[in-house]
Amino acid sequence: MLKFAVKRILVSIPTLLAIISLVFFLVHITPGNPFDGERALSPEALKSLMAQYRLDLPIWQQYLLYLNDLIHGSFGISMKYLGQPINSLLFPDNMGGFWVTLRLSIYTMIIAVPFGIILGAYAGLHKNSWFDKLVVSSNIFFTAVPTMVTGPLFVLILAVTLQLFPAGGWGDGDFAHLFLPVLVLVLAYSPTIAFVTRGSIIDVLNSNYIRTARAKGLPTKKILFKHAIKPAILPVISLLGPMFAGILVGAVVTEQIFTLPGLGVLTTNAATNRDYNMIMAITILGSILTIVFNIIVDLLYMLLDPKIKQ
Amino acid sequence: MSIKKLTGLLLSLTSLGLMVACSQKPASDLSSKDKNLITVDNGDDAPTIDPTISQDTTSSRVLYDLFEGLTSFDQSQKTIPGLAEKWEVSPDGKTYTFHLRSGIKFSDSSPITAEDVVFSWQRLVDPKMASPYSILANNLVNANKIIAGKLPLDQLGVKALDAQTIQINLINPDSSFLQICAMPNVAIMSKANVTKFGQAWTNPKNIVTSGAYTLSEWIIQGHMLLTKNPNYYDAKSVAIEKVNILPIVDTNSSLNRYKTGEIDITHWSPVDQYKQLKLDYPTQFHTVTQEGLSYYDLNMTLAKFKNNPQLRQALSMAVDRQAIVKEVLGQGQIPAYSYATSTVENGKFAGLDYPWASWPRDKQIATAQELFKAAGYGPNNPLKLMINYNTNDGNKKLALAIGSMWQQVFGTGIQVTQANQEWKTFLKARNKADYDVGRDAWIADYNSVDSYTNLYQCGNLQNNAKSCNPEYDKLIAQAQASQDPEQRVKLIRQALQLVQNDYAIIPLYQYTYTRLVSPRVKGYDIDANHLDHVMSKWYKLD
Amino acid sequence: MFVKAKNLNLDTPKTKGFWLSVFSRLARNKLAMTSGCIIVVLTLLCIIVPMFSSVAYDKTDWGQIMQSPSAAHWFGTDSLGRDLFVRCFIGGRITFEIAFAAAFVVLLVGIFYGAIAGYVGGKLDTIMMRIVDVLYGIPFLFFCILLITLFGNSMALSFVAIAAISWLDMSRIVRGQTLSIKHKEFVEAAMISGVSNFKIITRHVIPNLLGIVIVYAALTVPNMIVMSAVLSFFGLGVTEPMTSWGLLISDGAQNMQAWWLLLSPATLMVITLLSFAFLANGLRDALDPR
Amino acid sequence: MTAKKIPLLDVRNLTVEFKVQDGLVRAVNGLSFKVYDGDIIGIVGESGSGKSQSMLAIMGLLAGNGKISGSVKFMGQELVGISTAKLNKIRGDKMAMIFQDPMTSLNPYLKISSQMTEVLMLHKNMSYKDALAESIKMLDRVKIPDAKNRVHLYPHEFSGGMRQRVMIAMSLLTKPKLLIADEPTTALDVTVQAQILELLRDLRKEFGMTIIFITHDMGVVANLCDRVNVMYGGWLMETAAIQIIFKNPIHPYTQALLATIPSLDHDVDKLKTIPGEPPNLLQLPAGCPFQERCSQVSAACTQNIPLRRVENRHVVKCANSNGVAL
Repeated sequence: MLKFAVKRILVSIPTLLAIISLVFFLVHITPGNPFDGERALSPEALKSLMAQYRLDLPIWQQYLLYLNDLIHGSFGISMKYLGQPINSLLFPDNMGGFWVTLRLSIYTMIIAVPFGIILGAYAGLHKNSWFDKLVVSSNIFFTAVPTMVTGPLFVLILAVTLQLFPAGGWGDGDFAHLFLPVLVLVLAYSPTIAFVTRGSIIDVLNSNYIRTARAKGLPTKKILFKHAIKPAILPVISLLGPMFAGILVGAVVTEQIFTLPGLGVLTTNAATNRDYNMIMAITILGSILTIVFNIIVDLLYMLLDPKIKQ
Repeated sequence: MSIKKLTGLLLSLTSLGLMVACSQKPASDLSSKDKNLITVDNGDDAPTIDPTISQDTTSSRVLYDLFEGLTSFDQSQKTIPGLAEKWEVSPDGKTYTFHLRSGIKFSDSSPITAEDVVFSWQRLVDPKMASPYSILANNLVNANKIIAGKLPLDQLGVKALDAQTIQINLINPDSSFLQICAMPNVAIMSKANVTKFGQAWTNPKNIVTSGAYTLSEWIIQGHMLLTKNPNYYDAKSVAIEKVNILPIVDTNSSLNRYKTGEIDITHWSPVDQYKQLKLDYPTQFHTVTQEGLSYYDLNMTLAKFKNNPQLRQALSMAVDRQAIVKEVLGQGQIPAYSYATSTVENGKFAGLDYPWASWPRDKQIATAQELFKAAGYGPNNPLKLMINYNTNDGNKKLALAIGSMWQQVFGTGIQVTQANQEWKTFLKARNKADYDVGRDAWIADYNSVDSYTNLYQCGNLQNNAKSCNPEYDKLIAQAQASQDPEQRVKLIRQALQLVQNDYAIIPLYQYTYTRLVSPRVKGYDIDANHLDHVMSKWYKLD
Repeated sequence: MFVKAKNLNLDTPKTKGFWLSVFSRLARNKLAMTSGCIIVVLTLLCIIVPMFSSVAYDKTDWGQIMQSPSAAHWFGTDSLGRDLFVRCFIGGRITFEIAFAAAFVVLLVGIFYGAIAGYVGGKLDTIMMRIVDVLYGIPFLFFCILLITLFGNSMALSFVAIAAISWLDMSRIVRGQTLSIKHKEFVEAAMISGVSNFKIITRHVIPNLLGIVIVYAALTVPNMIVMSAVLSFFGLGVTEPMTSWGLLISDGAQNMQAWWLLLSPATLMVITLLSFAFLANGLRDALDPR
Repeated sequence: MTAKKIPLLDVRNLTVEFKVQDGLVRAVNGLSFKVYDGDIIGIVGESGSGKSQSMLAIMGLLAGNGKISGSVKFMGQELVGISTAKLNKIRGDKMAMIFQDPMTSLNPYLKISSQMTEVLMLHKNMSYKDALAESIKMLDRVKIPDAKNRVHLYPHEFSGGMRQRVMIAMSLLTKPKLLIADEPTTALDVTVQAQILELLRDLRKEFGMTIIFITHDMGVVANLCDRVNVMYGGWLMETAAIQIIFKNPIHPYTQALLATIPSLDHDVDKLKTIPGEPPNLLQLPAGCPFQERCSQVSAACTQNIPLRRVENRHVVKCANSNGVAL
């Protein structure tokens, strides 16, 4: 098992390097430099700023210097938040940046996953009942109506009109401030989990080995939790891996609606302000997370599915 | 995994999630009910709080609270003593001698001395700092040579005569120099503190401030918590202990959080909800005229504009500024018919409007159509124009409105399209003169007409239309050199009259900013604040 | 986000008669048929309404800003006084164009890329999959800004950007399916009888993927529409005064007080997506008679 | 023939219907037959004759949309309509079933040991240790080599034939009274098929359980069974001892079925087939379902046809046959 994980990590290093190089050159050939502002800079000021960020060097030299910094674990200095090292922006010692997005994603998954699985299993067991139709159509509804709409809607109803919750902000990560963003994210993700669980439960229950189990006179609970759980959970796991990585990088809209100090706003600002170092840092972070989660999914697959033992 | 363990795991996970979320006791309630805390929305995050290199209004709002310059200003924008108690100006208006208040201290109780003042000014022109606002000091002796790296820092015309007195020598007399001394970029920093921590000196753990507040917490895109600076010379008049500044980019989120009472003062409000807000919050919703001009640049490097003044005038006249101000934007803006606002320097430059400004609308259209035909364009030779604007709801409405106005006035003789460009792409296109018609605007830094007159000088970095009128430059140079204030005003009015007739830019309207102020906030005379320079020390909470 | 559906054992090889039986089964599925009709009706409306309506979609009317639905403007007007009824359907036209064009590119590239990687396997498969991983790494928003600045802004470009990101998921799903189908008897039979690899892929492997592909396509269409809205927000792709459902919805969400701004485009979009989903389910059940 | 006593399994007028999109499918139509302890009954019929559905109905394993009516008594206890909990006391313990496709009948994610021991631990509440020992003994009995180690492997590590042996071993762990085998050898190649039949015959001698063997292969029936039920279109056409069926079949369908078997002693250039198509269960004709393909069809065939006993334990359902109506 460990051998497999190590092998996968080694394989993913060249991929990561390829991503870094590709994005690095993409970023640097994009027109528009980080220091253009409302107030145009004098040529001397621009020249010395470029020198400060090594942008006056030939591009391949910048690339090597960047890699050198990366190996020493530094993402360089931000070009929007002048002089601030990106490491402290992304991973501040107080509650902000990556920690906010991480915490938001963990809370969302802790609630969305069991919620989705239990609903999906129940719908799967009671195929074509009203509950089953509810789960199916709610999945379609919530994929159709993006968080861009559900967010403001909940704020309007629960925060502004009913004054039950604050309309935004992070506070100290307390329940009041967290409730609405997590609710929006759970509603965006749990229907899909439920839909996939439902599909896989139905497939599994129609299979021959479950019929054998019933022929052996096993009680329903034992059939469900001993025989059906492993095959049913596999497709869900392969969905959860990329989904969790997706939330970490993708909660941009939710973070903007609720003005949360997470990665979301940093990402959009980085792109619009051509903050090269920030774009590189977030891309690398995103890629590492995706690779890690894909490895976790494959490990779980190996753990559960004997056929795939390497 | 046995069955019991699995179900147990699933259930415990859900309860864990809920329990963890609920167990967080609601933190010190940051909401606005606390007497000693005011929460203000600042519209975005300050890119930096280092006075020397800050260049945008977001940073200056914070810097006005953290630092103070030799002079300061009151709510009616009048210059008042800052860290300097009093000052004398030499007869030729070129030498200023400032006397620091006695016994003033930084937030870490270290004394504020003349040496810190000299350090702060020198840092502004230090080529290594590359401050975009170094132009504030270009009237100081040797400043430009130091910026270009030809002279060492200590040659700057700022000398410490003794621990309490500073002398500043100017190249030309400048009536607004005292206002410049109140700008955040020349606020006084602690030399010891800055040199000790280098780039990390603005970190809340290290920072030492000279203003009414000091920085205790800063979470990027989260919030900035300022606490009262006990060593501030005027500490007793600072009413509120803590100021919580929020960087809310989304105007709807800001409005919602105002409605739930989380924010006391918003920054700006959603464009489409102006009428509704005026109805819902008649006393709390303020519309304030701002010292700033919105205008369109005509790219003077293009042949179709460069040698065709009639076309430029026709385009300017065809714009119905009344409709823009009343229906399109409808936020109390004032139509602009001249190259400077009528309110700057308390109205000294009013009354310079174009003669056709007061004509009835159809006469304006008729003349515009004649000029357009005389310029050689018509249905058989249509003029193609592209309006570039950066992504923003207000800009979109304006570009579409003006586009449809030109279409209606010149009919098939003109084909107008709009290009919604992402911010940096837009700036690059404008700086490189790679556009036909470009959206533009300028907010004055201080209450002086120089903010506007600089825009039209040949080769000025902000002259995006790339227009040049040597005659105009000569008149402006004379005005700056003259000692006599009336003479200066007469010369500048003559210069503006001249350059306006070039029609290189199309002035549209004078800005307003709209803001919601909670009834519990007292002492903030927002309606007189045309420059929108705000200090938290003015606020009082009842 | 992609859905890894369980593999469907579609053993029967595809013959001409097969499609007839598929259609007859589909025809009997009332829900799928009604959804099909709704989509056809909506598409027709999107084509006809903007043509024959009295008001042009971009006619600004300063006197009529932010009017709630009335006799003159059935869906009300927006912040520039433009008629929302016309804009909803011209927006629908654009949204369908983007959805179909992007979906077509995604299906075409994704299926072939995935099928080849899955079928050939071995070294080529790992290389192709590593390329997919690398492309996953590129930050989507930044990629679009780059495209726009390099090639200028056009509607076609926005769906290239969307398609360029969406086909990655599709190729990964198709590869997974091809791996499992590759071992099925009828594919091995074709191999033995010397059928060329390309023919095997096109005639045996791909038809068997249709069930999953259709279900997945139905799930990505909404994402694509939302993505095009996010792009327009940053001034890429659909630009003013043209509009799309995504844009109308994001404008509506900005200003909840004016409920009509959000109501009509959101309902239209939800109806369309529900019909797509039920049609896709119907198609999938018709394709997999089990 | 064994003496007459209460039948192990007494099926009376069993009907199984499925609600489908296009109407009601009647897979089993008024099936009645008795099974006595020690019998090996072969149930024969073309696909769609209801042979599998009837047995699944008895075991309570019908698909969700299936509806059962009539009566099924197992050792005197009525099975139709009893609660799943009560049914679970019987199936897997006194009554067991093995299925056609060994490749998918075992749970691929659980070890063989866990799938076998759970039956004994549930029905005979043995400890895991004893249950494992018993399972290994049974695996040896069904000739699985090196059973002691292989018991801890996963299904995908066994061949098709091996897996069917494991299924048989698993079903016999609790020494069931009745074993229902739903075409267990169809999916296997001929040599393995013979071994499995041989194994079943030996096990029956050793454990004396009754077997119901479902197949469409008359050769297998001749080889293993001592009685035969012939089914067609959901009806029981004829039931009799094996000798009578092969020597003196009365029902035209049974005769046609036997004619299709190629005999060894004289070669035939063309195999005989039964003309026509199996009936569409959605539109069954009134009366006998075989009437369209029957060579001796008459007007009476469209009426309601009673079961007639021609001799002791030889019953026929055909309008033209003589015998005492039941």
